[in-house]
Amino acid sequence: MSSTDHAHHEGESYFDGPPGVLSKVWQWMSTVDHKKIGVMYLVAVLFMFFLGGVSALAVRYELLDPVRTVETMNEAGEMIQYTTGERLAGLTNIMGAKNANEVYNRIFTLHGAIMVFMFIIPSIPASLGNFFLPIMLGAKDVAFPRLNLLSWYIYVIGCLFGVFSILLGGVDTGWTFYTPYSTTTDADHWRVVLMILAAFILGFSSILTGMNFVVTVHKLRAPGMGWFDMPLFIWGVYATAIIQVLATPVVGITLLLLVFERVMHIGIFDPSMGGDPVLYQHFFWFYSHPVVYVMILPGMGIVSELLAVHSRKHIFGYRAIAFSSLGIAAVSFLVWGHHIFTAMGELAAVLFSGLTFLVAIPTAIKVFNWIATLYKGSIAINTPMLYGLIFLFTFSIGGLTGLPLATLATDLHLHDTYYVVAHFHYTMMGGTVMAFMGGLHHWWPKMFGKMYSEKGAMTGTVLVFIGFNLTFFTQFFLGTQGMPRRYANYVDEFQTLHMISTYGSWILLLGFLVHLGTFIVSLIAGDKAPPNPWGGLTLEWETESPPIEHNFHHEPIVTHGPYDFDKVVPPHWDPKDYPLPENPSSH
Amino acid sequence: MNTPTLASANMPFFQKMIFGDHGASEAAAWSDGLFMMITWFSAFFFVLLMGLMVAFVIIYRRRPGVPAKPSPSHNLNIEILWTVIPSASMLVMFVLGVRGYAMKMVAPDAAMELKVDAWKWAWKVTYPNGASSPETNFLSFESNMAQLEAGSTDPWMETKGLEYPVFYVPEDTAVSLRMNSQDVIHSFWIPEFRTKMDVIPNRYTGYAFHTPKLRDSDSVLDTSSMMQIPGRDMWIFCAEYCGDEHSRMAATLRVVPQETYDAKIKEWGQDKDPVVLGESLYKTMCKICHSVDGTPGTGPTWSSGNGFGFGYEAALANGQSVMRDDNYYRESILDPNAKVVSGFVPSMPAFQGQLSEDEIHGLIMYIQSLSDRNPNASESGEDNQQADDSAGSEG
Amino acid sequence: MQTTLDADTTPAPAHIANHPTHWRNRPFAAHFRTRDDDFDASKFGMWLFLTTEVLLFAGIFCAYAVFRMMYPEAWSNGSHHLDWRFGAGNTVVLLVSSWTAASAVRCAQLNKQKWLKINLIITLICAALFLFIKFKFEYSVKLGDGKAPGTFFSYAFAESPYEILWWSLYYMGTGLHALHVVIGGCLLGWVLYRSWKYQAYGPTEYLMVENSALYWHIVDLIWIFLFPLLYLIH
Amino acid sequence: MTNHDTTTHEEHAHGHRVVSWQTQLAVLAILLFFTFTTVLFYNAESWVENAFDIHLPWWINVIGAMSIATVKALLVCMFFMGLRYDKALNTFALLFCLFCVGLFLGITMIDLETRDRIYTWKEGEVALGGTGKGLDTPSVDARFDSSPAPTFNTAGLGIVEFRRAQGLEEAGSELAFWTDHYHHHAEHQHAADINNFFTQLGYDHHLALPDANQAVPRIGLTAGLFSAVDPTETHNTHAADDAAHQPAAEDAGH
Repeated sequence: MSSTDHAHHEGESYFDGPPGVLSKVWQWMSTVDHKKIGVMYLVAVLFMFFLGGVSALAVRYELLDPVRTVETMNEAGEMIQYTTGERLAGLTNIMGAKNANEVYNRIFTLHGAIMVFMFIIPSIPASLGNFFLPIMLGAKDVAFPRLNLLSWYIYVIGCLFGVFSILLGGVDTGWTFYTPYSTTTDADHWRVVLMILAAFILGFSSILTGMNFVVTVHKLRAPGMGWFDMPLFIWGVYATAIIQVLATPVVGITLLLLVFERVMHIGIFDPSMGGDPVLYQHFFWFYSHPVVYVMILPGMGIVSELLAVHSRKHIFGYRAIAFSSLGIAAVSFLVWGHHIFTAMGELAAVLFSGLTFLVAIPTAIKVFNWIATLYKGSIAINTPMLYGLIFLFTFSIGGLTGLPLATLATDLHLHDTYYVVAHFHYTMMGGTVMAFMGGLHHWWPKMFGKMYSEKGAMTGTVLVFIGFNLTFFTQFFLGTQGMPRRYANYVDEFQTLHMISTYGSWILLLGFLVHLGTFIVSLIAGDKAPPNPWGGLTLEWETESPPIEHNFHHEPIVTHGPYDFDKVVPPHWDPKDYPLPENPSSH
Repeated sequence: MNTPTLASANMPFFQKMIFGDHGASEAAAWSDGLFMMITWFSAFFFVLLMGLMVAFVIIYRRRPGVPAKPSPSHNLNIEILWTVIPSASMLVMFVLGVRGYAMKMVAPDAAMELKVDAWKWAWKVTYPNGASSPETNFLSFESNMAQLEAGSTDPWMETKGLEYPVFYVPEDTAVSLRMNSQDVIHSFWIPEFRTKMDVIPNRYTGYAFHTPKLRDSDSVLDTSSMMQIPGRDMWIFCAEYCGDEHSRMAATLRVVPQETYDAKIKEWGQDKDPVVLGESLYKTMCKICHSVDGTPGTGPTWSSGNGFGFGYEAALANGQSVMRDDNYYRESILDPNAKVVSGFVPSMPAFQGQLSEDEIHGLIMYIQSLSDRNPNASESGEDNQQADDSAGSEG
Repeated sequence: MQTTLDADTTPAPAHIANHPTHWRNRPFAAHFRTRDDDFDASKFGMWLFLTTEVLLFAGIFCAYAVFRMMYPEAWSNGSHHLDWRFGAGNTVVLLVSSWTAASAVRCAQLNKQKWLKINLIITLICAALFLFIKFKFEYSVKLGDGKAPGTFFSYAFAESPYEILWWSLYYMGTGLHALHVVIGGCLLGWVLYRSWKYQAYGPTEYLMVENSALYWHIVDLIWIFLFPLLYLIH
Repeated sequence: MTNHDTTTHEEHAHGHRVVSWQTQLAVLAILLFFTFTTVLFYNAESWVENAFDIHLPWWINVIGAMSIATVKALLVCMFFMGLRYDKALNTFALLFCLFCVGLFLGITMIDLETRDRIYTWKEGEVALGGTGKGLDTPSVDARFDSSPAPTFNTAGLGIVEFRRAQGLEEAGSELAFWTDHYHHHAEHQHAADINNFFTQLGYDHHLALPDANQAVPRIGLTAGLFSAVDPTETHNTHAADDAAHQPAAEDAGH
């Protein structure tokens, strides 16, 4: 790529700020630097992941055993009644709930709302995307830096609305806010409205980020970088951004109508006034189905990077992967109806079933390409690569278990069961979160200039992998055997599987704690990271670790593709680490 | 205990692990077959891909000083191949899926139509002759293990809130459901028939199933006669999130021989003592929210004490108070939001058009029978007067 | 030809001409390579934002279409409560304002500072007129009759039980549109203020005028569809 | 300065086309003309139905109004918004967005339209609000009153029916209720007729045809839904209707 001469003047890294805590804080809060905003997003998003994770653990804890209310005779011959298994009952008064079931309902709603709206949608695009999209394009910043900061603030305000709603006791609507339940529940309180407004506001943040990225990709590519010289991460984020721009406004109007429905009963979604509750589901899923691709597409982009860089191999079928990203983005607008199979007309159900299968094709192509990329590579087993491989494993399961959900006959059985829960978590957690963790480890040295302990990170990774599969693989069986989702209580015969699932969630927690520890140790005592620890060829590896204020000392000029490992020696090449190809000119 | 079981023998190992039991109808078995087909297809590709991945990782692991060999970065033929194969297989799945969907959705002409009503949080099935099942089952989420833990030897240890209505259907009959909800969206799921459909407030939805022939081993306990009868129990669950007691919105579907079914339906159609009728309605429809022993629930308890119960003044949420008399209960059944008792959220659906006059009368009689101010009670007026005084001083 | 003739040849006072906000003194954003890149990027960004506006209103249009299909009689009854004359009048007002907004862009491109301001003022007057007609002759009269959305509804003579949905959608659609009129007015007002105070817009620096005008046009576009849907189709 | 100004502009005009004022004015004129056309079409249609007692199918009305609106929108996009002279990318963004709007509207309506394809009973309303009629506006205490909207108990009725019942109660009798209505609300109720160009020219031909398929509805189209009174069948109210109609038309006329 560009020639980065080492004789340049010493640049300051982006987080070298003015002395003094206050001025440093002010510098961060008022920054328009995409890197700082990316880090700010990362912190906020990880905090939300923590909140969502705590509620997930609470959900699993409640489900450790079924609720048993037993009335029986004690030794003294008196009738006594006792209840076991209501493990969250202690929170009833704290949350102002009516009973332990409502506590559970509120907590799973919080888990869903926080994880979807506040963690997973902004997770990769807004943190890693914000940080690396301009650098990988060779730009100084995103197209609209001030808008970028604004969207962070909007995100924080949205989160504050959500957290405020939680502090008021939380909502029990489910994250999907299905009417008429969501318009009638907790009629005594504003907190449902607050949570809906939180999602509404977060939508604005999402739209602005998406707009910013689309324009950046179109207008700010470095000289020499054509569309097909872009790293695949950029393609993923670009496809994501398109969906964010086009789908989010529809949920905006939906949530707005829902707020008005709640406060003044305008009746659009209210069957008692002639409205149609299934219309709400159409409105909601027109956004919320494309949004699952907002969640997964950047993850797919990251995995493309991880597999190529860590196996030092040109990605197999670059164009196929790039176009399948766009293909998934386009098809994502056609398939929302499969969330409503059990409520819609037969003709529309058949139509949507057929369209839903379309999504599987580009996804399958991607997986095949990733596996083929490994062929004849030089595969390093380190944490980012391991996460890449875990992604392939879990995401394949997630994708393949989607097939019976797209098939109408089997979906009628599996709809709204734990099978769906498991499928969703295998794609979202096994897909996006694994890719996010992989990307975080991959780019951690670049972002913070510190190496992390490989041993610690590997331990965490293995724990996360085991914990994740224990937690969620069992749920496939729960679903097929008859366990509906969103149940605070269940039939005894499901207890074994639920117990395994709950124990798995504890291992998962342990894994993430190990990761957290590794990162903290790395920030405090990590070795200084070289500019290019993995031998990557994309532009972010050509600048310092951490990058300087405007990313590059000179505007980079792109002369080769992002994955030409067999043609080009990576910048900052260390021969010990990276042997030359046998025949660099063979291609 | 005759908790419906989802397990049975004589199944292929994986299918048993996945579903626990055979689908109870032909359509269900067919969709199980389709599911297994898709699962084996998925498993094949999953194992293939993961095998390749692991093999590549091992074979091409990084060795110090050994660089990667150049290899092609794309191959059009292979890419076309792995686009066409999934596309073709998905077409097959789609077509088979639609066929199975039709089997589950379209009822034969001669199907028996059952009307299903749903509300927070109970099911009601109305039979063609207008009767509905008053029977409940000691179905519980509580197991023998829990009984043992409690040290009970009493097989009829009653557990709170764990009675569910039993809906009878004849064996080997096509049944079609016409469903409607009274409040929020519910979903009527019978796992053994492998199908569910949302129950929506403003329109009818429905599906069909063909009940299985009973096997020789199928035997259930008839709680009305306390006798083992031939029959097979299946769970009915609510699958669409509907609020606090969502996870307890269950019922039993009991497949019985035609003659048992006929006898039951005939019996339910006959007149009954109002209090007995009221009690059975209570158990099938009201118990999830209203207790009869004074324990707090979603709605006010019906037993007297602490200011509740028939004949006692109710403090309303709007600050007024009203005497709980026949008219009060009648209005509260038909239009629950008219008078909401202080401390409760207005969340009860209206039962206007849902209950016959006899049924409303039966419910009110039953409620009266629970009160120590029961006007129909045989005790002398003095006792009632005393009870009034004590209740008044407590309140 | 006319461009040079009409151009504002009067030199601006020194304190304006030397002000950093004056259009001649405005640099383009540093992370772009050229001023054109900056301009194109911003305009493309604006267009993306406009697509989100269209999709926002798509929800209203979809609900309209669905309920029109479900309750045709309620919809035809509802539309006959609206007087096409106010709708048509407002359409004319918005079309004229759209024209002046487009002219304002042209004036900025040609450095006709005076006409830029005049066009913007006419646009703003039209915005105010639109809102005045909307609130004075439509909303207040209808609300007075009790034809209000949701539980505010108190009109005793509705012909169909679903007319309440018509009114809800009428208020949601036109209300959301009126909100956009206000936002667009604020944007154009900001442009007018900066134009008045600093001559901030000229041939090389008219992006803000252009984008505000684009926003204003999308407000007009939505009204072009709302008008027949609410007032004419029955 | 002038020199500098001109050069800047010419350079600039090179990249960004300046639309001439003549074009802009012409576009405005065409837009206003189409606005007039669509209004004329609407009035002519109403008049034709009234005068000749023809039921025009509903789509004439829809197609007429929407196609004119589409042409107007196209003109605004091309000339006022400058898409004709702009980068194709912006047009593409708009078109792709409209494609999504089309999908959204189209497929949603496919579902809601075809619920009855296998069983007709799946289509309709069971009852307003389902069998429960659970309109949640109960009269409860302030703790439960989270909405600024009025809360009241509709006694199981929908709001529209409830308000009608209230109105009837206030008026005292059905006749008083309807007389009041035609005296005070005629101008709204008969907007289609009163505001018709042709009607004002003297072609008044009021029909009362309860037919849901006609393009122009009449009072009482869905009167059967209310038990109170059916004005299309009640002679009295017809008289009141006609009596109230004439002065109202004159009021609106001047």
